[in-house]
Amino acid sequence: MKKWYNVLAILMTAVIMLGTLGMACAEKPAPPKPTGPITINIGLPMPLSGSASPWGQIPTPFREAWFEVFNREGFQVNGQTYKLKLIQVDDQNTAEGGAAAAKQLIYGDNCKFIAGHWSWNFGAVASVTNPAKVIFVTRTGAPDALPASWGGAYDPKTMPYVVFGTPSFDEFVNYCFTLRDAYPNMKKLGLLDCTISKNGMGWQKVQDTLTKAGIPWQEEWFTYGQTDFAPIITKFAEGGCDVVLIAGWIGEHMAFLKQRYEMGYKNMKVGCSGPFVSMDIYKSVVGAAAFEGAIGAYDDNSKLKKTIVNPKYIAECQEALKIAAEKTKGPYEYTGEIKWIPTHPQILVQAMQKAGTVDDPDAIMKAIRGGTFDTAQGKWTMSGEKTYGSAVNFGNTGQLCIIKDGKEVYLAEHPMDPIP
Amino acid sequence: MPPAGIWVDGLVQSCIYITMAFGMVLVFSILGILNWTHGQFYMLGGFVVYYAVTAAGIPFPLSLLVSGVVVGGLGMLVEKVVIERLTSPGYGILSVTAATNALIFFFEGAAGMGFGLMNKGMATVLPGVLDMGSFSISYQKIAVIIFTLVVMVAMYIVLNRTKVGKAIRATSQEPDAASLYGVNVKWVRVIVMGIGCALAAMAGGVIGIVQSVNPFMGRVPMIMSLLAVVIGGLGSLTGAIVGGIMLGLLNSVIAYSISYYSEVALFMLVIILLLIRPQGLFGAAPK
Amino acid sequence: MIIGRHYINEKTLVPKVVIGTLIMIVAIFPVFTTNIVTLSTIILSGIWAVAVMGFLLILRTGQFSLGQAAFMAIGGYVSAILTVRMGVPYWPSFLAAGIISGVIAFIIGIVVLRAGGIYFSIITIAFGEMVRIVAMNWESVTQGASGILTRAPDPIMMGNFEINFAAGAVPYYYFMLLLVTISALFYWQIDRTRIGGTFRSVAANPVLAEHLGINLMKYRLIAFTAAGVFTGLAGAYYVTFLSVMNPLIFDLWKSVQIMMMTIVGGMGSIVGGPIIGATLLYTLGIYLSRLPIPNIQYLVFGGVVVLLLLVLPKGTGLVDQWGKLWRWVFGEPEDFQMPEEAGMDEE
Amino acid sequence: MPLLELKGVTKFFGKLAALEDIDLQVNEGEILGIVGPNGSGKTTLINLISGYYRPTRGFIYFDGRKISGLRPDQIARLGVIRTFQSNVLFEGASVIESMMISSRLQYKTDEWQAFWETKAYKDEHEKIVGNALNALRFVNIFNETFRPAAALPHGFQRMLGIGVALSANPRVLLIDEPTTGMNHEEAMGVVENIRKINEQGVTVVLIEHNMRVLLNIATRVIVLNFGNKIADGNPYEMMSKPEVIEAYLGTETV
Repeated sequence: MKKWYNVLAILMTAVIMLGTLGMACAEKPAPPKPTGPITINIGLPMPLSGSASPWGQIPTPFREAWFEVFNREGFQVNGQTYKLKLIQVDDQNTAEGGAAAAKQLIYGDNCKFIAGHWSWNFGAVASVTNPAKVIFVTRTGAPDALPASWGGAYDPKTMPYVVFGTPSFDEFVNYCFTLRDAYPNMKKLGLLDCTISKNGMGWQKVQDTLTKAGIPWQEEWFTYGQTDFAPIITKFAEGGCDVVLIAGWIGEHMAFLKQRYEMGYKNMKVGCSGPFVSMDIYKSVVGAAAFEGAIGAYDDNSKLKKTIVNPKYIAECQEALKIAAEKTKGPYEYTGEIKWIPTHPQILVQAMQKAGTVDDPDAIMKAIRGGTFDTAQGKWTMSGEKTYGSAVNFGNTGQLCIIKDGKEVYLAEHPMDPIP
Repeated sequence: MPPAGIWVDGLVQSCIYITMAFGMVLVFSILGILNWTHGQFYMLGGFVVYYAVTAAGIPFPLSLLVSGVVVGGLGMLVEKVVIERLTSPGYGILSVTAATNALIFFFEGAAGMGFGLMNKGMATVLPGVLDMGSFSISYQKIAVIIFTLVVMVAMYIVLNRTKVGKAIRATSQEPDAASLYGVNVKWVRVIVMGIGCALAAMAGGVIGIVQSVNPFMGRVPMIMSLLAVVIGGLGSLTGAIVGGIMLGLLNSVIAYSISYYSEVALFMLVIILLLIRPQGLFGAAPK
Repeated sequence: MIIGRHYINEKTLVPKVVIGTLIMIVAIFPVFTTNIVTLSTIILSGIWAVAVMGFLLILRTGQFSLGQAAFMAIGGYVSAILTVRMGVPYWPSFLAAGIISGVIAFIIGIVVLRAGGIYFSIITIAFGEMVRIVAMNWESVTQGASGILTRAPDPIMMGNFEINFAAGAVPYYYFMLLLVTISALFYWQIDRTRIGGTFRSVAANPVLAEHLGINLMKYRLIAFTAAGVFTGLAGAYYVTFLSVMNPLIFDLWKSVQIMMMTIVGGMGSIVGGPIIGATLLYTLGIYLSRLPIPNIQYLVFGGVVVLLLLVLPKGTGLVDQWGKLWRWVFGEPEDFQMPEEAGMDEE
Repeated sequence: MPLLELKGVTKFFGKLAALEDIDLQVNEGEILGIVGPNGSGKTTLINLISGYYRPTRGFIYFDGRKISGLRPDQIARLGVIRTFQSNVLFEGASVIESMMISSRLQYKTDEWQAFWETKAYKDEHEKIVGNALNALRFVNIFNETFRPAAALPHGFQRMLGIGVALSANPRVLLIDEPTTGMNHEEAMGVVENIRKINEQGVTVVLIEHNMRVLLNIATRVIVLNFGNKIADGNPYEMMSKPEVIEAYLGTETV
């Protein structure tokens, strides 16, 4: 007799457990329509753990601060006031992490929009957001996210709800030009990137553009996870490069800086197409002496000289930087995020206002395509009004800074010529 | 013919591999297991040195010893609590392999939560560069080389001159006989585990000044020194030295000549070697 | 040692009622919820379970493979390249993934299994790294780290009823059930028939087994190849569901994760263990990765596995403990009846 | 012609010779005893025949066919089965399971039929289980059939070892020190079983440290010392040979 009670008990528990699991994950019922400002969720899959976590964690205070500042008045769409809410989820910088994060954001926290970052999990995230008709503004450029060499693996019609960022190769070229402006009489420009981002097309484009512009260049490759750059440095030195530009790999940038100093090439300028993720880390890893002459992307819009930026936005960013500094209790000098988190929401918000709706993704996309937006990095005109859903390019400025006695100093700036 | 700079660089690499490989070989020859967690002890050592130097302000060579002691003690603890039980008869090789593999992630997680995930560096220790004309080498790299030489000599003395060393050698050759001659095999195992982990830790500390310290720094060196051990032959110290030097030099020389295919070439080399001579260059033939 | 001394024999131990009910619950699970987060968690853990079974089968022959994720990678790449690049229909290329990964397993096995024991583990690790590096650098075929966007399976027409995989996660869920069932039946059959016995003997005492006329190499190779086939299929389906394939998906950490799932599930039963282990660990991982504490996932995984190894009795896993629970619930199974010959001379 | 023949077999371990060119013949149906003090190379001899080692020089023929250089499993399939000194069989296996493992050589059906459990396989399986049980009965441990092998007392384990070897239907059975660590009665029991086995037509090569055991059953005895064959013939005249006594005086403590 007793046995069957036990059987029953176990079955019950099993059912209950499954039920609770379902409950836990089932989407929450939509809240009753509130009077006053309505909150719109923007999801952000970010690497918060694992080896890429600095990218996710260092900018976080600024992001939150900026949303705080922005939400003070929020924005209006036909009379109704809206506020934005940022929801970050760890994607561990892997494909399945990205997919899981996107699912969580869309179906768990019902986000209306996703702002993403890397190309490594782009595909996974996009293939979750796109069927769900959730607009996904990525900072990844179409060519490097969806290689065209794949015989049309990227068909715009399959991904109408994705807004691409600047193709990193165009950005890279732009930084080369910036360097040329900074050092008109440099002997040779060394280009260094990881083999894993070695897509035939993109690099072909870089090489052609540089050759056309008459910049002498030499390219080398390092493997993923390589810590020892002596061979590459030697080759650059033999090739006579006095300026080197590394595609945005921070760890490798640091190792390269330190090792080139130790191998006695003190005045080889080493640039990186990414911002200095943290001065402290650089100083502690590279060492003050070797840090001199390091070049990095510089997205502090208050320092822009050629590009005109809406002073309101500059004020917002400065304000946010201040708040971030208070939050982290110390100097907060990471300005790299200004290129991304203010601009993505700004594009979305202005698109919503143009479209006059917050719920209709098609209308919003229609507004985004080919539209011009006033962002924290100047006026950006989107491509893709002709070809339905084609890559959207942020024509953002290439702005570089160089380290002079431990401080970031404005080096040069080169507005990106719009990409056809 | 690659320039001198490449060779020096390769040498520095090999030094780290050798120091780690020593620990691994010792542990293998006494405990009869591969300590897959070796790389994480290396990582912990790096952190200990980092905090000893920056937070506590202990001079660098001393803090190396500190890390050796601390992490060595941790290693002993692991041996006593986990490995000793899992290598007792009745458990398969699976259990201990699984446990050490799991410890990898345990320690990485702990380090990540404790010390944060950012890179940490000690470039301020021994800055400066020694210019040798055709190439130049930083004092930090010189320190690495000196450190390795010291370790080698110390190992030689410990193994051949001291009582502990004799016990260790006896145990590695004839465990049963050794226990008959009054060697407490259990303690020898614990001590050896301690020494092995201490070596790994000091290697990690010394790399902290050349590169940077972060919770995941242990993985690649672990694989590389594992390959070094395998090339040299499990359980042979000479083999560890030779394997380490081969790997380090090959790595940078190949990288110099056929840029980024060096990794592929290395793994190919090792696999082929293993298939021709499974016991490695200096290993004793099986059976 | 790990040769299934503590079996739970589903036949005698668990009344058909419970098994039936559980199967029912699993079969109609989408009725409870069609939430994509939940379903995808279950789907992926099911796929992992298949891989874990393969690992466990190899383990039955006493070999410890740390390169299983590499076979998933091979399967994934084969299906992705065939469908996306060569425009082969999905289902043929799905099968091709299994076959090719099996063939590769066979070839690698011939070479690698000669060096048994610890060398086997090392070489399989090296093999896994090789696959990753090649996938990274062989741009023209694998498209490097930016990876390949895989295609959804072609819809299956049943009469006028169409199973359309674009519709959502439910079709994926049911196909996952199919995959798990088939491979589970296969592995279970191998494990309980003569071959399984031979595997155990090879693991338990290779020297004696060889002197009793058992060709060690042959049986190790059988296990390795069979595991290769199903692991390849699992990998192919995994990347199909993820809809992207790149070299970073199946790294060493995944191989170790497979091993951890085996431990958590227990080595007693080749079907129950992997399914339970994979589901528990994968679900746990998903929830942990949502906590704000970075890296807690690693800590917990590692800690749990080590603790289980220390706490549980020698060579047993969770499943075997659950076997005890079942006995407590349903009473002891009836004893084994002696065959007739046994009865003959009792005088 | 002899069933099993060694021609000038030599085995070196590094520098030192464990066996130096041994010639010996084993005739069909006899019980050949091999004695010698410790380290005289008895076990090495068995390891060479069973293929565990490869001879440094010389050849081994079984039934007119050269078997030196084959793998152990190939040799076993020809019908040359050996037992081991240690009691360890298959860890975790019960008595009957161990027997079934060694009964594998009796199966005609291939792995596929076993996998699908065809009719043919099932019938064959029934039959072979029967044989295994009979073999257990034969070595008098039938009542232990379902106990884990490791739980058996020492004497039973030795018998199980022999039973396991027996169920791999051998033509030549190489038994390595079956009576070590037994008192006299147990030893005699083992001897009885060996004789019964031999009566079934199985040729037996019996490695033994203890001369008295051999006196009872061996039809012929070979004495090894320091890897050399020093005597060959009838066990009783062995005892009188001076070199044998001399070889034993050091070790045989009676």
